[in-house]
Amino acid sequence: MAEITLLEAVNQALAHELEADARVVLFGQDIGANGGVFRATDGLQQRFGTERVMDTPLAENMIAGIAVGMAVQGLRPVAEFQFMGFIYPGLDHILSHAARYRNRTRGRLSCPIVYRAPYGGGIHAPEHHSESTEAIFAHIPGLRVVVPSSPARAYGLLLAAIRDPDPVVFLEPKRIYRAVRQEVPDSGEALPLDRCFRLREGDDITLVAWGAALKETLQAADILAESGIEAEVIDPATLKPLDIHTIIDSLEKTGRCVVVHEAARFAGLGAEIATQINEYAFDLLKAPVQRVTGYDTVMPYYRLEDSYLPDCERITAAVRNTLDYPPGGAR
Amino acid sequence: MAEITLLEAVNQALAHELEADARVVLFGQDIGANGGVFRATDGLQQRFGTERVMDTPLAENMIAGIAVGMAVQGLRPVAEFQFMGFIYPGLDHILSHAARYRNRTRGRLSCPIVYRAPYGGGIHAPEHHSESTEAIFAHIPGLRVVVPSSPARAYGLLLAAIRDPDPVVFLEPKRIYRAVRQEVPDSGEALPLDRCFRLREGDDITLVAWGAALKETLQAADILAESGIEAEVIDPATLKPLDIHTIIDSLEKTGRCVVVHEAARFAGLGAEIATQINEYAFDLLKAPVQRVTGYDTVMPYYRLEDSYLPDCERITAAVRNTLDYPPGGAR
Amino acid sequence: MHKPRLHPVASFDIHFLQYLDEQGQATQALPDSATPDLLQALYRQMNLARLVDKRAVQLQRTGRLGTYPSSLGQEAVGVGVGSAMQADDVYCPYYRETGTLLERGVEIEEILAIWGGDERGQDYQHAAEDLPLCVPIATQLLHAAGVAFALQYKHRQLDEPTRVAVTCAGDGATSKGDFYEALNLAGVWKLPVVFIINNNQWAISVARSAQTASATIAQKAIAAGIQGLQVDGNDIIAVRTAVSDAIQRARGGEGPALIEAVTYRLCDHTTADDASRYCPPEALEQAWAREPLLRLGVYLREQGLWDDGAESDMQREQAEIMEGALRAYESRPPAAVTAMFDHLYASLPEALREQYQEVRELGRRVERESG
Amino acid sequence: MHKPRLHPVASFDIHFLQYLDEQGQATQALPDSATPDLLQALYRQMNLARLVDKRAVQLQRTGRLGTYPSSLGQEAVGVGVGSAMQADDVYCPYYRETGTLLERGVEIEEILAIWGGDERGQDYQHAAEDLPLCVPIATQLLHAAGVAFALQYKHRQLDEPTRVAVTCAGDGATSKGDFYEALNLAGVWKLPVVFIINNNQWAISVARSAQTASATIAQKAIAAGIQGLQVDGNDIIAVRTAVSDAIQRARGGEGPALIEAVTYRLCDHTTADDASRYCPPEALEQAWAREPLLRLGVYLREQGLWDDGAESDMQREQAEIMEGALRAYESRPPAAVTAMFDHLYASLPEALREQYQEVRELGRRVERESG
Ligand SMILES: Cc1ncc(C[n+]2csc(CCOP(=O)(O)OP(=O)(O)O)c2C)c(N)n1
Ligand SMILES: Cc1ncc(C[n+]2csc(CCOP(=O)(O)OP(=O)(O)O)c2C)c(N)n1
Ligand SMILES: [Mg+2]
Ligand SMILES: [Mg+2]
Repeated sequence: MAEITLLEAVNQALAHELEADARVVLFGQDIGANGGVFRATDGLQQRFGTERVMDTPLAENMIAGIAVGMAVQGLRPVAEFQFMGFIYPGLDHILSHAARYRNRTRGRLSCPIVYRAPYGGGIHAPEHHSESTEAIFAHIPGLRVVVPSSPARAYGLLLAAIRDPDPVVFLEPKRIYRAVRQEVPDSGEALPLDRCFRLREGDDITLVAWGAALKETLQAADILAESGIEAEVIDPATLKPLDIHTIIDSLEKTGRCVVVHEAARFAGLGAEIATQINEYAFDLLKAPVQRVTGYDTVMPYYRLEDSYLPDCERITAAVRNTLDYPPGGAR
Repeated sequence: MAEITLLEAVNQALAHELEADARVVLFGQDIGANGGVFRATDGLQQRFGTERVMDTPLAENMIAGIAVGMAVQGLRPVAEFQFMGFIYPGLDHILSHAARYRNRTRGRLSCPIVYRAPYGGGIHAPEHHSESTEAIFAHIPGLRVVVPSSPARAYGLLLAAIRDPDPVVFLEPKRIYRAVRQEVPDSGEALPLDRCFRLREGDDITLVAWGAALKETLQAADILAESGIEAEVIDPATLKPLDIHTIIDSLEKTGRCVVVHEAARFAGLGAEIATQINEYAFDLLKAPVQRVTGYDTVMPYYRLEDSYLPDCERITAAVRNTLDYPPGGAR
Repeated sequence: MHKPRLHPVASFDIHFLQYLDEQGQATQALPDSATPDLLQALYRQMNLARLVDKRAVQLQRTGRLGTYPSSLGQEAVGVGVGSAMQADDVYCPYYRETGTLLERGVEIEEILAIWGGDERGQDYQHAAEDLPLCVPIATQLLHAAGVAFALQYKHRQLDEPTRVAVTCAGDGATSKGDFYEALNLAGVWKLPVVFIINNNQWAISVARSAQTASATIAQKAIAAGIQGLQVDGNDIIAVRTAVSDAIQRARGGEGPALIEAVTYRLCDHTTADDASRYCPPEALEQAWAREPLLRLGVYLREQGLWDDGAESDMQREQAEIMEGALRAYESRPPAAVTAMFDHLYASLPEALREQYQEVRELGRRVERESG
Repeated sequence: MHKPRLHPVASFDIHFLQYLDEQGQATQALPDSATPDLLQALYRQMNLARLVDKRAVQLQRTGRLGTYPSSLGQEAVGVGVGSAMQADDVYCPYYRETGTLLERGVEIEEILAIWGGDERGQDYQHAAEDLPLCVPIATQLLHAAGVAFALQYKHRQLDEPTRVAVTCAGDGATSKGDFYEALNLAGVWKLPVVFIINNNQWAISVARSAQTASATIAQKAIAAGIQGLQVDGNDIIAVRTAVSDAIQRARGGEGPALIEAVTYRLCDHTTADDASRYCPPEALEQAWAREPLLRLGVYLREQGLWDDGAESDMQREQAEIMEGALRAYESRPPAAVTAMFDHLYASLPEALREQYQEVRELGRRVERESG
């Protein structure tokens, strides 16, 4: 079996569900003949027809809104935003309607929608093409927020997202769309949306990261291992609702944690994770949870974007600080 | 001098700046003849004319967007969203443009805009009229987010917001629009946008709250005082950028903290504050920072809204838990 | 100034439809559909809508209901639209919809519950596929486009019957991007959806003339390349006929339409509003002369289809219906506090279990305290 | 089916303007403004825009520039619009704007910097009040309405001169709410703003016909009650005249206008696109026959205003300008890493000082490592 990229895994999952479930429809800008600007939907319109895989006019608010109407009528709409930076005009429909229809109608109508968007920086794209604002969506009750970070997880989590009875914001880390290849059998088997994935075991420190930042996080773990520091690496994958317990379990072992994300720090998800760790594992903590994140400034144009993104060196430095806590030595 | 409400203080500040600065213009839905649905702009169109105080067509995206164009041309637009629940269509312009124009043009053009919106629940209004999503805005680099919680602070902070050279999201806690009266001289003196306000001194625990939740927080502090617990109450007022140092200073005394907010808990600002406390004052903390917040569900229709909002009892319970930490007694 | 020679490339006309004028006189032959039975039924339904509105406003004044948006003077739109639809078509309302909801079979008790701060009102027992009331302006128009897509899709791909989505919004709503995006999509995808605008001349305090410079709302259809028509929104025969024709065309695959129903808001925007702050009394007075019940009543009486006896019977019957619904509304036990988590997701995620427990405890405390 | 009698209430016509046809033949007398000097200048500027585009695409291919959107085939729009404006009018561009920017006095070096991933390019040394390039589709149209309000306000309240905002967007942008909201506001507030649509038939891979069912883009003006005109966007005289007339009306307080310039995108959407996946080669071939430089060149030569010598002089001069700009672009020292904080707020808030320090340290590390 061929090995496929994260991008191809997305395509494979979409094809699988289009094939398996006649209620599934895909739409977005340039997803038809063009196969999406990243080719995530390559070949799907050809295979499933223009009635199931549709280019829309250029209006994200419209894309978000029609998905609600389709979903309450029993379809399984999968809407693509071309980049996460263009999802904001659609926020109102996602927040005010998709996330609330079930609640509002006491279960009479519901919104099993998947809102997909490539996200994150690092591909030298123009302004607005590098957003990581998952925290905004994670704050919204009624949504699920999912970020896959390997081909297998992209496939399994996207299947789960499409089958989920409630709306899912599915953010695809475009920097690693083609970074690695993996064998991903087209088994139709979904992965759970309520469990973290433990990507690496270790007793010394817990690293929590998702999306493209996992690349540097795993690299950092390897580098640290060379100096005898064994990091446990956890990918929450589903950021909301968050499986904090797997993280707490790891803390029981390590007592130390660094959270890594590309998004700006202030009110980012690193804060929520750090806070829950404090709430659930205050007594276990040997050092404050550290955050390695994007800075609280606008993601710069691409000449400087690498300096904005968390890199291996920032992660290893944070780990060493955490391990050396308290700085003087005594506590 | 007459005592005025928070609502009247907003009106007074708007009038003051309209009078003082010919570049100031106000616009929004129903702010003219009607004086705003809460009467925040009562009498202003009459006094300053239809060219400076304008009703707009019904489109929040438009309201947010034209403010950008006005501001880069040197005006000082003050835009009203009728309720925070209707600000979302405008998020794109606030996030993608207002917050970034100065950065994008290296300071050539800037967006000294105030986006005002009544916010928070508890007034028995229909759905979407009770939002507290300040965390969404606080996550956006380039913005300031300000929440006044007394007439004097409403006046002084709104003056500061209008005079600030950068965009400010100014959220007015409508539940306490008319709750208290205070003497607020029309002095034209602004309050700082980079300082917390200490509303009550105490050595036992630090309570951080803003907006209408301060009402119950201060009540809780009074109740606690009856049993000899002295809480220090801090109103950050400017939620972004956040003056964490005043909070940390308080923690040096108390070692314990409860954060109270109406907004949903997950990825709310309570998490950011708790995390920064951990980062800056880990060794001072005698108990984990507790959060008393709205639940991670949709604000219910009004019959149940009081059960959603943090109340005095929940706050005092959290304080007692924090003071009794660790539960068994020993640490 | 130099005057260039221009070459015409497209032309458009916007038309107006009316059957009954202000005096209740027919301005053209009524359509065959306007049978005596139907006209009487429409008159009754408009009257019921007006009654529910009136009682709801009273209830709000005495603290037994929350903010309420009356449809006073606009009953011909709600009832006309509702009666033009087939039962299995899907209605996507905004919030000023008491007449339509009644026509669709939504219970008065449910309408009261919604405005009484209880989500359970949105769980319509009949009209189970219709959308709930929608507060954020104009958003329902896009939902309607999505519903229309789904209906068309299920017809073509899954062999279901041909059904149509119908939706309504106010004149203010036509300024919001959603309105135009929905029309544009409906046009280019030829969706089976009918958009109705209740042009009641006000968006709270903002007059129609401050909302847009377009001469009619109907002409906004031209931007989307779809049908646009203006009707006398106080003439229920015109409303019903226009909507019915548009639904029929949509059902036949001929695509969407926009219908502007010209009315006047004879009441405050909602019970939270005071229209005397901005609405000139003369305008209101003139508008009262054009209201929809009056003219249909005159017409029915002149045709010998209505008299004082019928009127008082109707008033009595409807008063009973209303009071029965009110009792049902007021005797409904309140929802449990935990209801706020019951339908957030299809099943409660593990991450929310603690909060759920906390709320349950809180509910118990509240119960203890209150009795 | 019953045919109701309808009463016309509004009528609209959309017109088309052209001076030079595909063969470079005048289809009507040229406006007085079209002097030989002007026409030669316009020809030169279009050629320069094409040259910059061509070089920029080459630079991208060799990794010396990021994603770049060429205006190939649409030079008459950018140059025509830019040349119709007064220096102190305010331009609100989208992103496919090399021709306009050059005409406005933005440096080639700045244009390269923008697409080379450096914000400093947006800090135009000339045209200092013009807006930066705008990536989120259609948003600039609302900014333009806001700018127009400010210009009008400053004229009326602060005695400044009468100035006009001019803005441009693509055909795809007309589907987005922003477009319609901007037109509608401009109409009802009678703002001095001119909206231009570069209808190049594609929004990336989505054809004009899949974008909207309206027969023309110009007719979308009807929805907002404003002027709408279609022009031959390959005819720079038509573009310039229409825009110039619209600006003059706006300046005179007569309100906004929408101008649809019909063109064809002769290039990929950007360097990140491959149009062969969706664009039929025949369509492209036909469009090449209509492109704007060709026809103006023919006309100028037939009028004796251009010849091979002029052509080769121009090519040589412009090549030099281009290479000079390229050298300037490539020799610009990179911004410091801390630049990412320099203009976030007017002054750095205390809360960001630590992050600023961290970035400064990082910058030092990077500097050490890289040399
Ligand atoms: C997006 C949004 N903005 C503002 C409001 C507040 N609001 C409620 S009704 C209304 C006016 C609506 O006017 P119109 O569309 O003409 O409908 P009408 O109420 O007149 O029937 C406004 C501004 C809202 N509900 N949603
Ligand atoms: C809001 C938003 N959505 C999507 C995109 C991605 N995108 C960039 S250009 C483009 C097509 C624009 O087409 P059109 O408006 O016709 O302009 P053109 O590029 O053809 O000149 C798209 C979808 C974007 N930049 N902004
Ligand atoms: Mg109205
Ligand atoms: Mg285009």
